[in-house]
Amino acid sequence: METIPIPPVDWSAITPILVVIGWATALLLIDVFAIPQDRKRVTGYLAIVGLIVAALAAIPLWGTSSVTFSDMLVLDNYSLTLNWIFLLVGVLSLAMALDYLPRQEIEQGEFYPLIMFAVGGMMLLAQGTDLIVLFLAVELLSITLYILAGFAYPRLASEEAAMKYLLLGAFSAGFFVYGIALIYGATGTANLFAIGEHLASPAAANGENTLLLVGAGMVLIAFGFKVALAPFHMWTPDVYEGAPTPVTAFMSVGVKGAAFAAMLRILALALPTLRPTWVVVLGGLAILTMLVGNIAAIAQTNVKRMLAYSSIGHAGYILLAIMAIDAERGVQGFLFYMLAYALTNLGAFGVVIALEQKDEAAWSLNDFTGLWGRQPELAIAMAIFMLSLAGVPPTAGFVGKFYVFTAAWESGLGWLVLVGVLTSAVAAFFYLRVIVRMFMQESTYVTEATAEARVVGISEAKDASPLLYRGLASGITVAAVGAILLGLIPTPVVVLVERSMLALAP
Amino acid sequence: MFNFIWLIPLLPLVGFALNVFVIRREREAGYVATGAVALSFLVALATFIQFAFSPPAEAKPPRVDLVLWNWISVGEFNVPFGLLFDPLSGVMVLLVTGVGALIHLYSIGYMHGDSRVVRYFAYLNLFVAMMLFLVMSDNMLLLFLGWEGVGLCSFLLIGHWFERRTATSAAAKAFVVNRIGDAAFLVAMMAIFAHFGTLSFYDIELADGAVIEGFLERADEISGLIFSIPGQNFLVSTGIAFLLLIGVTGKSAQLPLFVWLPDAMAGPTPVSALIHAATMVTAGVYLMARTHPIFELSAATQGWVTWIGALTALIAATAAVAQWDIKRVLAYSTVSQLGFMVAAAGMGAYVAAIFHLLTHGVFKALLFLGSGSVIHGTHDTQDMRKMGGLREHMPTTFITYLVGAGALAGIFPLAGFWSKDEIIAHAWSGQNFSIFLLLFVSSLLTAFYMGRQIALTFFGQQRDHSYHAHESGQVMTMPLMILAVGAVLAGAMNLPMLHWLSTWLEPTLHEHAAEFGVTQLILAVVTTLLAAGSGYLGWRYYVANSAKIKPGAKDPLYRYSGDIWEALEEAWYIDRAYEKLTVVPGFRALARFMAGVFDPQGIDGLVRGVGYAFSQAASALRVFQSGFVRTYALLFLAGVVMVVGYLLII
Amino acid sequence: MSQLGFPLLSIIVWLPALGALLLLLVPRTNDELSRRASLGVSTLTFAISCALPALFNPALPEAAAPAMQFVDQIDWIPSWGISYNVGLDGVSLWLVLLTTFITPITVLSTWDSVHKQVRAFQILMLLLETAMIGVFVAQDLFLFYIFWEFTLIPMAFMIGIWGSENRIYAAVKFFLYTFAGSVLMLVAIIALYILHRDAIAATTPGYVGTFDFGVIAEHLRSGSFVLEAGLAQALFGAFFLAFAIKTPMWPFHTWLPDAHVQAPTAGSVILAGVLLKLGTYGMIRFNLTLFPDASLWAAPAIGILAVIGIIYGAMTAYAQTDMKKLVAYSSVSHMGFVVLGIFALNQIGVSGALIQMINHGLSTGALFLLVGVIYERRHTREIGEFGGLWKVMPIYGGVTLLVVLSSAGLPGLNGFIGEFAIMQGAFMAYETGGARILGWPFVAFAVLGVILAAVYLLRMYGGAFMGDVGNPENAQLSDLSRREIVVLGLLCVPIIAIGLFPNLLFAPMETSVADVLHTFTGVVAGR
Amino acid sequence: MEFVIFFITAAIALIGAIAMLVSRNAVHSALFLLLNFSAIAILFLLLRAPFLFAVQLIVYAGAIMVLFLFVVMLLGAERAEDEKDKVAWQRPLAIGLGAALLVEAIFVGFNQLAMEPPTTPEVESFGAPARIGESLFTTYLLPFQITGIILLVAIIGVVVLNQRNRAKA
Amino acid sequence: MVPTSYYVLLSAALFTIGAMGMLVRRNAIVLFMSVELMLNAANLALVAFARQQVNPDGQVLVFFVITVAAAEVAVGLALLVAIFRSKRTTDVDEVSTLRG
Repeated sequence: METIPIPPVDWSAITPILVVIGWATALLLIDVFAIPQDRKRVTGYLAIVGLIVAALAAIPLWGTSSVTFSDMLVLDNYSLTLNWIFLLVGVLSLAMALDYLPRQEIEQGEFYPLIMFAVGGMMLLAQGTDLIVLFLAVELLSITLYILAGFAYPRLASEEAAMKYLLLGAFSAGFFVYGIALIYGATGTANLFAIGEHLASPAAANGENTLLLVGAGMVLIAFGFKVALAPFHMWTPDVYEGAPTPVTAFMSVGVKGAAFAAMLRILALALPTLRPTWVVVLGGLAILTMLVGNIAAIAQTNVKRMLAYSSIGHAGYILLAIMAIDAERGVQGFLFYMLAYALTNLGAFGVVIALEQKDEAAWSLNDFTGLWGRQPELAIAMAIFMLSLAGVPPTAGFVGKFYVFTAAWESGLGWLVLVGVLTSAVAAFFYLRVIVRMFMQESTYVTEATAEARVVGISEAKDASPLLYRGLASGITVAAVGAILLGLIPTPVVVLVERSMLALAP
Repeated sequence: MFNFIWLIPLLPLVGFALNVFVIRREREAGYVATGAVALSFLVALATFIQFAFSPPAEAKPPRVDLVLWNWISVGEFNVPFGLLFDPLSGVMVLLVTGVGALIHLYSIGYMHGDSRVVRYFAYLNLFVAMMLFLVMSDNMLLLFLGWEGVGLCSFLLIGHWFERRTATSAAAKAFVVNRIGDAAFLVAMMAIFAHFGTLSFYDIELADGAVIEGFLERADEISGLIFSIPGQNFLVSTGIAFLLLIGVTGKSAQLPLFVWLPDAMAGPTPVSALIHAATMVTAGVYLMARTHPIFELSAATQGWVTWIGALTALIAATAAVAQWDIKRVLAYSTVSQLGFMVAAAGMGAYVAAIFHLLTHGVFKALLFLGSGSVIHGTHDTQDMRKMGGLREHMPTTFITYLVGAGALAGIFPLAGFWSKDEIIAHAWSGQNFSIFLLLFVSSLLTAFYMGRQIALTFFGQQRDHSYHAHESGQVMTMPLMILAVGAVLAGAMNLPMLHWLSTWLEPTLHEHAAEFGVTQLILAVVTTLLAAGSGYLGWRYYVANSAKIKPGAKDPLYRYSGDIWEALEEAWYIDRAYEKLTVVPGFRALARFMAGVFDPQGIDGLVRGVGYAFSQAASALRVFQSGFVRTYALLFLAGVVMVVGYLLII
Repeated sequence: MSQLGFPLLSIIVWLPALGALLLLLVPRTNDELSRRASLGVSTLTFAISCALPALFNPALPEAAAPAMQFVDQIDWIPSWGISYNVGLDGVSLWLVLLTTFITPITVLSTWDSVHKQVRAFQILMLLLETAMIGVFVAQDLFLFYIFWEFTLIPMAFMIGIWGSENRIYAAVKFFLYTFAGSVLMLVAIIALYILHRDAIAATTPGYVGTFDFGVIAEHLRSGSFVLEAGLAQALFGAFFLAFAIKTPMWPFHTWLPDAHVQAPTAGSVILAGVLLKLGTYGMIRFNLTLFPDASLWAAPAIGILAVIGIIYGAMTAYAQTDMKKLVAYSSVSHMGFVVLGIFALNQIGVSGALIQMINHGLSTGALFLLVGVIYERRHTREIGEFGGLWKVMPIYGGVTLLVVLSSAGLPGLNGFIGEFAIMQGAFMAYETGGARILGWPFVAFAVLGVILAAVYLLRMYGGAFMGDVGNPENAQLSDLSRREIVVLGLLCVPIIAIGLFPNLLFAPMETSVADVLHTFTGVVAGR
Repeated sequence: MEFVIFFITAAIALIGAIAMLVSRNAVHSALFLLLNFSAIAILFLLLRAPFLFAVQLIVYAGAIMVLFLFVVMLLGAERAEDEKDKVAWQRPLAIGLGAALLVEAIFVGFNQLAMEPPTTPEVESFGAPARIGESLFTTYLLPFQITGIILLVAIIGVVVLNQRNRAKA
Repeated sequence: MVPTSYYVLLSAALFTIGAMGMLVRRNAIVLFMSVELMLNAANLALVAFARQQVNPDGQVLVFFVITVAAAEVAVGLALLVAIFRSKRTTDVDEVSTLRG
């Protein structure tokens, strides 16, 4: 029997991924065998350490560029920056979950490694350059999230969320695979570099590309589902509401970022020659997304749902940057926006978590009423996040929008920019409403709660000011300070993203 | 002395400041205020005398110009804060400070015991200062400062007793109506600047040698210039002059803006004397005299001026006939006399206008002060039907009043005879018969209503005994006597043949003394005789009918005239028409509509409508978010079909 | 050009913000201390800012155009050409001073008008001061936009937290309306940046572009950067819309009455005193400087809106029964004058507009303070509730009268100078060739505003201050306290001083205004 | 010959699919799907993919479909769709969209038909299991590893979701 | 030899039927079956194209797809069982508390 020669592999290219996945696998075992049932928090700490180690491990790789695994994986500054963002997202989400899970009495040790697996999937999405790798990475991420979304047993909402996400996720996976099939049929490969080369060849330029176009369209739709572009966004509000809040937070920035990262790579590597075509498609989706997300959020009184719709709106803005990849600031804008958005949105969900009590959702706007009087620090942090999401200077959100809109304008997407700024003006309304509730209305919190308690027969009113745990507090603080600093002194990050070039050839 | 002309307006201003910030006691206030104006009068007199006997050599024609500081200087727009002393402003300054000082003195007695007397004197001082700025300004803008400033003081003083609603609304009305005129004045100023590049009357040499050009001496530059309102061309000079005329009608209470003056009588009587008879209301005439080169460029406007003056004279005179309120008679009389002056100015008889202005200033102040004395002596009675027979209780007042009335009626040889006769003579010699007729009839009516007033007030029996009439104190009678002497002698200023005033004003008004021939002589004799007859008739009739006059009763003449009398009493309903018919209610309704409906429902409705539309859209979107996962898949698929469809079509 | 060797202007900008940070050290409940600290900081800022006119060089050589002084420049985001760049010229000089002057006065007034969460209010006030000064001195579009938008936040909070019953609606409306207005400006800024960069990069490869609008303006003038007419008009419109809403111009004014009526006194004072000027300042600084041809193109239309605003604001003010609302609508009218002056596009008009901005800040600010005085005593602002106040509170009545007259534009007081110069400018707004930009018809209507100002202000004054003291509740009202006298007295001094010596203000701005206008050469001798 | 087999198998596959779609009973659906999968397995054979033929039968038809049937039986959920549709417009719209999608798909298919090269070389061995296996460990090493992780995660997931249920229930 | 496009047409039809199943059926298990049908249709296309290009890569892809499908189904069915325990139904329309 002949041996199969394993081709040479540049392992350094996947060092961060290896650290994350390996650490997660080991942690699974450690958790089961070494961590007692009442000390699962230790697993969480270990997971955080693992992510930080991975981030540190990535530092020496900065500036290097390599393509390996038969051109299926690439390491470039672009993916490194994204990896750091994902790792940051993971750390912050874990920090928030550390408080949340025990309080909700849903803590299980597997939660933390699962988050790490998801982060691993995200990093693979950022680095993958083959459709099949991307597909598998998406599925790794998704399956993890199906489980995480359904983690909050016995809350039915959590399971319903997982169910909806899973069904629709599988549905979109069908389109993904079919899209791959059609692309494969048209080009004979699923590798992004190869597809790009094929399209750049003169033969392809003349011939009909129907198969490829439809296939690419379906793949983009599948990613559009993951990042919640309208009309593929319908799962978002329901899933975001039902999932445990730290998972929602993680999903809202992590999945979006990773899927966009992959989408950008597909467009930049495989389909640059088809830009005139997909600009129309994605442009239409972007307009629809910005409109739907920002308008639908107006009607929400549930903060978690509102944030869900807001995340849809933001997907529209990020899409502008993605479409602007022919301009030099497109990629940069995407990266910057992702970081700004990640900090801000995680922070906002962090505040929601801080208000959430055992068995009681604190997602209604009413729960935010008079927060300024009860927990001023929390209120100020939330105000910063809301303003940043709305894109009001001097916050990270503003600089991000500025970056994205500039990039979009540079690549001739003026009309989309117009829609973008107008919808962001609309969006200001519902962000502002949270601020209004927190600062400008007197707290009727206790009385309302007692009235509720009487109705449902709970003897004691809920604690008017839940304790802020260390993990959550530090998470929110990091996010808030980051959101402000990024707005005031964006220069270091700007420099970072300017150097985060995409590797365009193997 | 010339370098001290700034003291003239400054002294009253200091008096004002002292009264506002320092003085709290009535007695001091009166003395300080009167002293300030009296001092100002002395300075003015000294300046005047020096000007008369050793006119400044450097300027030709002689004038003194003192630039205090550079007021506004933006780009080419350059207006100094400069004072001017020339023959015209000289006589005006003397009138203002002289009569002003007497009225201040009189006020000490009249206002004794009033609760806000310090404030009263402060305003009075401020008024004098503003009036002095008006007449001493060397440019339009500073003139306008005085112009509006006197309007403000008028507002403040009419509203002195603001607890009375009538006083408050009269004050506001005076200010607003004046503002209408002022607005036109403003536009006129802008037009002047736009065309001449300056607002100074005459060339001014500044300290650094630079010269600000004046516009009056090169007014000809705009002759023939045209501007157009769609469909119609106008002379620029007509535009400017007409706008100035509107300003004049506001300030000098001419048609159609005279309505504020009768109401202004709600203020204290000395105020009526100073502001609403002697000085402020004549500012319009002063303005026309000062800017006559502009008016002379526009024959059309001059026609308007003449007609407005003459018609005002007649209408106000007829209204004066039918008043019961002693002050309202004088108020309408003032309007009427101002009409004479304006008509004179319109006919180009600026000297006659100024002459009449000066004499009228004296004798009308006398009359008002006299009426104040009457009111004071009868414990705030103003209705002449409640008076009667006062000559026995108030002899000084009676005699001085008689002198004043005679002067107003134009009885030889009192001051009014000379000045009014000059105007009528002008109308006659100007071949303008209708104007002459209007003025002539007005002057007869003047004599008539003064006769009526004297009969009602001083003759017959006291008809109401709720008060005990008494003569006023010396501090009030003294000014009366001084003014009475003035009313007798003021005509000497411009006696025919001598023409002192004409000569004096010639450098400013460029008008040679009028001919005085046989025609004029005959005319003078006829006028005065008829006036005397008319006055006698009025007096005789009301003395005869004095028994029929009771408080609340109608006038004996009502029997003959019927409702026309009411029309007269209401000054031909002009004021009523503004109030009730169109202008005011229309404005109010429109404003209410805008504030109550159009703004909140219309404009803001659109704004809120945008918000509402968004919230509706949001609710609509919720419908799709049904919670059924199959629906989500449906929309997903719809998206797929559209995207793929598009990709297939291209 | 930092002729001083130390960053004077930056100190003035950031001192209040620093003070706001320091206020965090003050215990939350110690109201008195936080008020005093805030007063101290803002007064110090004012004192330092007084050095600006003293050191300001009114006549720089014409070559250095647009000539900014006290410039501090540090690279911020170099690869974008964004820098922290502040500077001052004659256009912004007095507006900065107005801001530093009004702020301590407003702080002083909070003793009487702000009773809850005092520390937070003071912090917001100081932050707002920094932002407002920042808007006036920012020389970088990006920096400008940040300051511009940031002014919204403290103000919205002030209205929303310390306002009266309907405060939330007002705060949200204020925020959203102005925010929505300025997003288009953001697009215009981006577009301008890219257009400029690409134009310059055509001759200078590798040019990263700049947000320094001084540079952009210079390139526009030198012709190395040419904007196509239609594009310039669109950009002009985007900028103008943001400024028009802030100003607010008719018909974008409806947020103003709500905001004013609901805001606490101190908020209204700042809003009317300074915040509205951001809009008109922007028109001069950006619309006129960057888009001269478009300005010329749009001037008649804008003039019509301005005149409508003048009359509309005045008439609507007339029909109000709430004094604060009346004053608010009067702002619409007054700001209409300012816009009219700006788009006269000549020296007199623009200078007049600048003066009028200062004047409106002083007199309307004072009016709001005065309304606040009576509101604190009676908790109502209905004119009908009052009468004869002048009798009960003579000093109050007197001060109010002075301010009312200033607002009505009585000559000798500040209001007149601005209004006159504006109308004179509009009257003479003709192009060199003789084509009319605005001209006398505009003035003919604008002058109605002068009349109506007297009408509505006297209606208020006559109704509330004159007449008899009908309502027994008013009989015992106490006159102004010493602090109130100081606050109002401080405002009255410039009201009179500017009326008599406006050249103190006009002189330093002359060169700068001429510089802004050097592309427009309106004629003086009219027709 | 090949054509005949193709058409028969294709017909069976279609019938199975449609029957699955319209069956009211979930067990029937599962069985029809099984039929469809088997038909596809045969088509794989026709397409020279013997390895996949086996995988299809073993994994799909064998493991997955049994799992389905097992769950259906376990939950007794074979008749879950008796009452009326809650969303009235769902079904008509779905049919409309389905038709549109079908039209588009057929369009794509015919497009492919037009583009297809006239002849394809016959190579018997390219789909041999050995070739596939070699690919998996060389070219497709990375995806292969990821697949492993996915399966690991899936296992954890199933465990987490059910272990917990047992613990709390 | 059967042209590739025949297979593509067949796979397209099967794919559509699968997608329809997702839209019209309410039994969660049947929904999963529909998804499996869609994946199978895609697999068929992949294999057909692999045949056309004489390239085994397409078949390798199918292998991965089958694996993923299995993993997904496992998790999905586990979830379904969990839901069934509390809800006693597999009708997805019954699981619609999150909405709006």
